[in-house]
Amino acid sequence: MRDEFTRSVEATLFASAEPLTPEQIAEHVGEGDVAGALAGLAQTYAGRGIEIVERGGRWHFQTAPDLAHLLRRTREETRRLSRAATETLAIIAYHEPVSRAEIEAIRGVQISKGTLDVLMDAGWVRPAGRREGPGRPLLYATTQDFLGHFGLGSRRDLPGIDDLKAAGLLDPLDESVMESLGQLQLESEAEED
Amino acid sequence: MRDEFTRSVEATLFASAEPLTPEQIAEHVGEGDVAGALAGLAQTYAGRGIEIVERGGRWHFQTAPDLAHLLRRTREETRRLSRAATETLAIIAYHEPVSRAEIEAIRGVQISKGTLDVLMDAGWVRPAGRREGPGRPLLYATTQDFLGHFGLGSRRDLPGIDDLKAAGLLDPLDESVMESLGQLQLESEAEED
Amino acid sequence: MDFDSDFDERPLRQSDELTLNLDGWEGPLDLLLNLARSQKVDLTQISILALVEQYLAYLAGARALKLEIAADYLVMAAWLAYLKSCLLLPRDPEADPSPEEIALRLQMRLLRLDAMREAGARLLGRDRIGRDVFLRGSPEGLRQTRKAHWQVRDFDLFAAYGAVKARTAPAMHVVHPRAVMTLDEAIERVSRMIGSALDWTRLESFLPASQDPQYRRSALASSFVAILELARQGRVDLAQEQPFGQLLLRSAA
Repeated sequence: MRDEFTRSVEATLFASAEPLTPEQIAEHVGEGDVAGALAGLAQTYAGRGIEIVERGGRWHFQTAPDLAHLLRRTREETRRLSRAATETLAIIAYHEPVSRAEIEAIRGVQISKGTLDVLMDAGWVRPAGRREGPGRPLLYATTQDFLGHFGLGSRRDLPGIDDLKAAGLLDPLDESVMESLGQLQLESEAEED
Repeated sequence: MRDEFTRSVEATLFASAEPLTPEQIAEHVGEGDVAGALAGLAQTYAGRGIEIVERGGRWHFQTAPDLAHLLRRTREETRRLSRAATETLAIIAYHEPVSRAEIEAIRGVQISKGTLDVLMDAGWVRPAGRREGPGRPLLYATTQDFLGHFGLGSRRDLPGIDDLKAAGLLDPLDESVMESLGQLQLESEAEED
Repeated sequence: MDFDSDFDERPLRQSDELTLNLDGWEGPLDLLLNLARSQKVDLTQISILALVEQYLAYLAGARALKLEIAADYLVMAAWLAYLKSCLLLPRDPEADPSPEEIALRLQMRLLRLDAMREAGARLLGRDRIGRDVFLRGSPEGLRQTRKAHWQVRDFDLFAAYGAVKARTAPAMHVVHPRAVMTLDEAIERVSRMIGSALDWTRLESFLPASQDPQYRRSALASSFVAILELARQGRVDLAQEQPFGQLLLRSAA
């Protein structure tokens, strides 16, 4: 492999942006046994992380196909679900199958496209057919993974409204205080105008 | 060289469009002696048409320098750096971090606006903070790309840097030198305005 | 130190006066350095006096040709002429820095600039990527996809549902019936009872007996307003001995 001609063929092929025919290689490296050099290189590289291959008369370097998985690396990062997504997930869980319009009606706020995407990306929500009726809206439901993630045997294990109330989770106190505060502010702002 | 880990390091480095640090390589190939694999690969490739080199802590494959004549595609050379830009680049590289006033004191002339821009546009020079002191002057230093482009393993590989250091030619500029000559000139320039 | 690089040295053509031109120099220091190099010796060995002579002669030549000479060249010329006189005159022991020291500094400056010039040339002459060495023509590239691992606790889920329900539950306002004594009732009751009371009587004695504190408060409030109304009509007299004291009333005479 210290042979000068083979070195030249190797460097030329490496630097080329496109696969090269032996004739094109010869234009760079001059007279010589290009085919022989290529065959020699193919042998040198066999079994390594890089290989030299021929496709339709053109030669190029590539990384060994069995190592392709190294080149695409996925990095997992833990991210907390946003409030909007959490609410949407809860609504789907309690009301499934449910359309987007229904989710919005229950939430009282519109949901963005991304919210459902996130839930489907997380594997907790799936499309569940269409409802027969005007507009045939797409329906959403939860998945097995959803039950698994929350340690639920089935949807019947979701705490009921009474359980939520008993746990104080339906207590509208905070909300109403927030609202009345907000209202006050709005009013005072209106007065200032 | 059939060792799987070395193959993986080889493939990762080969596939990368950018020079990689051993840490970046490890993110792809997993736990292992990346440095050892790189050293082994560097040895394997020594004397071949392509080589594996380290520049400023980052590794990459490149063609062997002695084959440049085969690969230089066109006669027209990449845009030549002006004399002012070349000197400025050298001053920054050998003195970094260095302020604009210091560069001007060494060259004996003011730097035109474009000179530093050209060097920063090429990706060889970057602003490197400010010097605490009167006027808090902005400082300049070279980049990783600078080392890569000029084939320097580190700043220690700058040609003749040890001799220059020993001769005191890289010492911080003597205040009085700045004053005795620089001041005179700066004053005359100020008068011109 | 090797200063004999192949740096593209600007040829000096002092002999050829027609080409004498100051445009080519990047300032006085550049001109000085090139004059110094024309002394054909190691820069550490140059004669500063000779260099000063060269510089002044060069400028004189330019002036003879009536070329425009930039101010900084003239400032340098004045400074060099001063340096020259200091170097030639008998030494003034008081001078600080001494002329020799100033000359040494000038020499250091020339060395410095020359060193950086040579370094620049050597840098450009290195094996440069894209000119002398080449990177892989078509690297596959490394890709990094980020996969989010979504986290939410079951409590957050249930709390979120509770919040939705609480937020959107229809608001219902229920007013519970309360035991009250109306003003009319109070007026009727007080005027009926006052008829027989000619002595000052406390307001409290007109209130009905009740265990319901809410009703008692209502009766007290209504009765108070009732006696004010009756007093206005001149049907009762009111008395209070001190602020917050007992309210007393009797039938008006």
